[in-house]
Amino acid sequence: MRRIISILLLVIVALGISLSLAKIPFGTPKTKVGRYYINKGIKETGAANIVTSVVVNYRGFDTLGEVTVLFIAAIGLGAVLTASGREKMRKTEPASMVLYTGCRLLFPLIIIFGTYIFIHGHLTPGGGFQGGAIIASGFLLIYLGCRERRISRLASNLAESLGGLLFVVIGLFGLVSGGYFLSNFLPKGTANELFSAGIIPIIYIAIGFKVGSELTGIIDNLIEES
Amino acid sequence: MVNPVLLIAVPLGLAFAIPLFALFWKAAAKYVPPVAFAFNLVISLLLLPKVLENPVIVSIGGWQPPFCINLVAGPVGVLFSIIIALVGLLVSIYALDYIKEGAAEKYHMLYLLLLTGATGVVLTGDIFNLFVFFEILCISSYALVAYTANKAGFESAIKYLIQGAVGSSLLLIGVGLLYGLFGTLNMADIAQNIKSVSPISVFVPMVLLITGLGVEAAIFPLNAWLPDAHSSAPSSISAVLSGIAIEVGLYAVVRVVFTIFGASSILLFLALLGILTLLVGEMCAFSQNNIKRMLAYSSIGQIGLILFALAIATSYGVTGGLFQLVSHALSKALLFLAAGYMIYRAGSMEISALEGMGKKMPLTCLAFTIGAFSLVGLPPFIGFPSKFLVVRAALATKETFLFVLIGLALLGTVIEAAYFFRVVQVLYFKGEKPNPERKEAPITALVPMFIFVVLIVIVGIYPKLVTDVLNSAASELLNRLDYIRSVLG
Amino acid sequence: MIFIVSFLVVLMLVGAFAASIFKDLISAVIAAALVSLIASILFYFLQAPDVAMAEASIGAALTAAIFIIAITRTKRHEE
Amino acid sequence: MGFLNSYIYYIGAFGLILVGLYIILVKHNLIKVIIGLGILDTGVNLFLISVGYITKGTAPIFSRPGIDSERMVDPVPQALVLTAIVIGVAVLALALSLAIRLYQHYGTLNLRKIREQKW
Repeated sequence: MRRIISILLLVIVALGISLSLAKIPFGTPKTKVGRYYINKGIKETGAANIVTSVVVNYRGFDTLGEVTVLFIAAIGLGAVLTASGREKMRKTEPASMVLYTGCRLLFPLIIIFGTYIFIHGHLTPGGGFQGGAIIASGFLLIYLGCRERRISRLASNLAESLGGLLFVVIGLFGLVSGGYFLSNFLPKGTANELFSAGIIPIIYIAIGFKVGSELTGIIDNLIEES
Repeated sequence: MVNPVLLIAVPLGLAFAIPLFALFWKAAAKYVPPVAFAFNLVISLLLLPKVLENPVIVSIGGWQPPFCINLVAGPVGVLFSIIIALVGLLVSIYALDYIKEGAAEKYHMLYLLLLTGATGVVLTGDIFNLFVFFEILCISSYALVAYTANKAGFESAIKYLIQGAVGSSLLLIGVGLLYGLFGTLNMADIAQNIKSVSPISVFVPMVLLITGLGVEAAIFPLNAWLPDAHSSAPSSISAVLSGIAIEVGLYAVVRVVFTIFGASSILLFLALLGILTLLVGEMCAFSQNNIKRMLAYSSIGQIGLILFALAIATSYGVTGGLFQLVSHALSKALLFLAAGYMIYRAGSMEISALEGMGKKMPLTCLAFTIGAFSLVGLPPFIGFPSKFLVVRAALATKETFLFVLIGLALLGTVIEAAYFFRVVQVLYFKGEKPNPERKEAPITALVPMFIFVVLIVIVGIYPKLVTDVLNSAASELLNRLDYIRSVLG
Repeated sequence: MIFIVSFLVVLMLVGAFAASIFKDLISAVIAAALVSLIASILFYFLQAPDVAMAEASIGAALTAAIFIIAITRTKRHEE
Repeated sequence: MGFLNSYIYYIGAFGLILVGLYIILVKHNLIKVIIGLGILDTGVNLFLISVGYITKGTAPIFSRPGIDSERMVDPVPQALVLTAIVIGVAVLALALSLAIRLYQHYGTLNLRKIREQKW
């Protein structure tokens, strides 16, 4: 019964959406905002990667909100999972030698790769979110391979806070110096160089640290036995 | 120069900084939200005289709309941000002593972020940004509902989360369709071009947006989560969820319907939905034995009434709806705060367990009674002028359909009066012990309740204090052309 | 090109169905990760390399990891 | 063929959305429902990206001088999807933590059996 009703509901949803989709043909240019960003973006922000300039600068406020969402999830997860107040324990069966050594070797490489990704966010595909996720996966490897190691909760909390604060403070600094929140007050430089695009790389580095530590915190909270 | 972006940026920065403060002083976390909301209250009040003349439009990053995200601090936005800051401030003072167990630092961070998200929703002028702030609001409330860490809390939180997540996915599909149709995300820009495509293809995104936002606004078929969530959360959180979160959801629905789509065709349907919501809420509230569930269902009923009033879409109607919204925010927050300590002392949420509370905690019970009377609509409390305005607005339309609906709404009010009087009767006129020991709520709870009572009585006697703001807010919602012109210049 | 894309889309939908049918939750998670992975390839075809990277690292890898952690702490089989 | 060319991505996206909704509506196992939420998210993201695509377009990155900016695909949906992916994983993580706690309290993940609260 429930199944039939659900399927009927789905059919209605599908019909409705396909009705509206008829007016949005695939593959044709249909935007005016996007065109503006492509034409003016490199001049106005100095970032070669237009997606980055949209994410960090034109729609930077969304990104601030998004970082906040992840922050909320990390805190909320901590609140939900640690509310019992019991002492934490973790199974510490040692991993095999090969796994252990492999993880120790790979970990720094993964961290360097993640850092590279978010530092070059304004030049190549990638950025703070992707780099942060890669760093978090490095820590996941440590959790799986070297089980007796623990990540300092304090350090990860600090990275989280400082990353978020840096973002807001840069925004407020833009408000003071440029009259607009998050305005790009640093020199733009020449596109396609590492030191270009004003505040974009700085914000992406802050995001990278923040996202990395938040995702690590999420994994850490989930993996601990409580 | 007072910039509306401070209303969002400063609380966010403070929330991020709480772990840093906690390094130096463990108890700092609980003093941050009152400071942040006091700041917000001052800033919003400073903005108010300016926006009554002209809406303040600020763009983020320094480009012209629609090429950037912009904040629109019109009368509506500032009215809401004042309510949010006021209720947030008072409830955070209440929480200083109320929240003792669990991870208190996390509670205060989530609480601050929840209301910051609400402020963002009411101020933003960009549909995707609205989605993002909506997610901030929703996700922090999922986590806070589970804060009590008992069976009921986790169960309600997961139900709320699943329904909310489906709602936001639908919302995002709607945003995607709108972007495909108009190539822009700015609400004013979409509103300007809305007539350029056929009504059928606009109808689908509208339905998706209303459904997605309606989950948070607890409109009738989408509100199964609300009674569970509002009754299992800590009482201070129930107060902001009932007093602010659903109102903000309703604001988003109204903003989408009035400003973006300018849709007059579905208003009657929304009015009908509102009355259905009201009747369902009040009837379920009538049959409850659990006081917090009763209050939660009563919120559903009130939301229905507000939706009905807004859907009348005349100047009177929208003013009345907004007035009712203000009165519900104040009264319901007061009711939950008072109920919080009554439940704490009684050790049970059953209404029958509250017998004789009127003698044990006279001040708290008096506050509860005033809140209840105000919600029912008795003079001289704030609920009376607001309900009166709604009824007058419905009668002024001279439409038979609306007459029938307002008759049903009055029936709902009668039911509401019946169950609230039942509780008041239990509080004062039942209970065997002649002289129980008195144990009042602590001073940090009494002061916010007292301020709520004062506001409720003063505005109830002099409704003129707020009607100017409400009138210009109503005209902002109704005149979408002015909105478009002020944003796009 | 269109054949590759069609094949991938069909595979992706099959993966989604498999995620709904499998009684073993770990298998269902793997199927869901496959969906994310194919979606990330499709993002790449749609000229969105940033999104493809994000989907592959966050959507496929990390999400699958936290799902598996959660399943090991609860129950593996759907009843 | 023309049909496939113009609709295959939409079919994929809405296929995922419908399957995700189906899982959420029909399944009783909580982890399954959360998997459904993930699939729904992926579908929505794929739809948003396909809205911004231009036939024979290039990625919106000026990686070397002299790239034709006329055929660049729309960067805005890509920015939106980056946001949506992160929001999605945040919701999933929170949901899974709630599922773990529910399992500790009830010993089951069957939503039909987790029914303390009633109307």
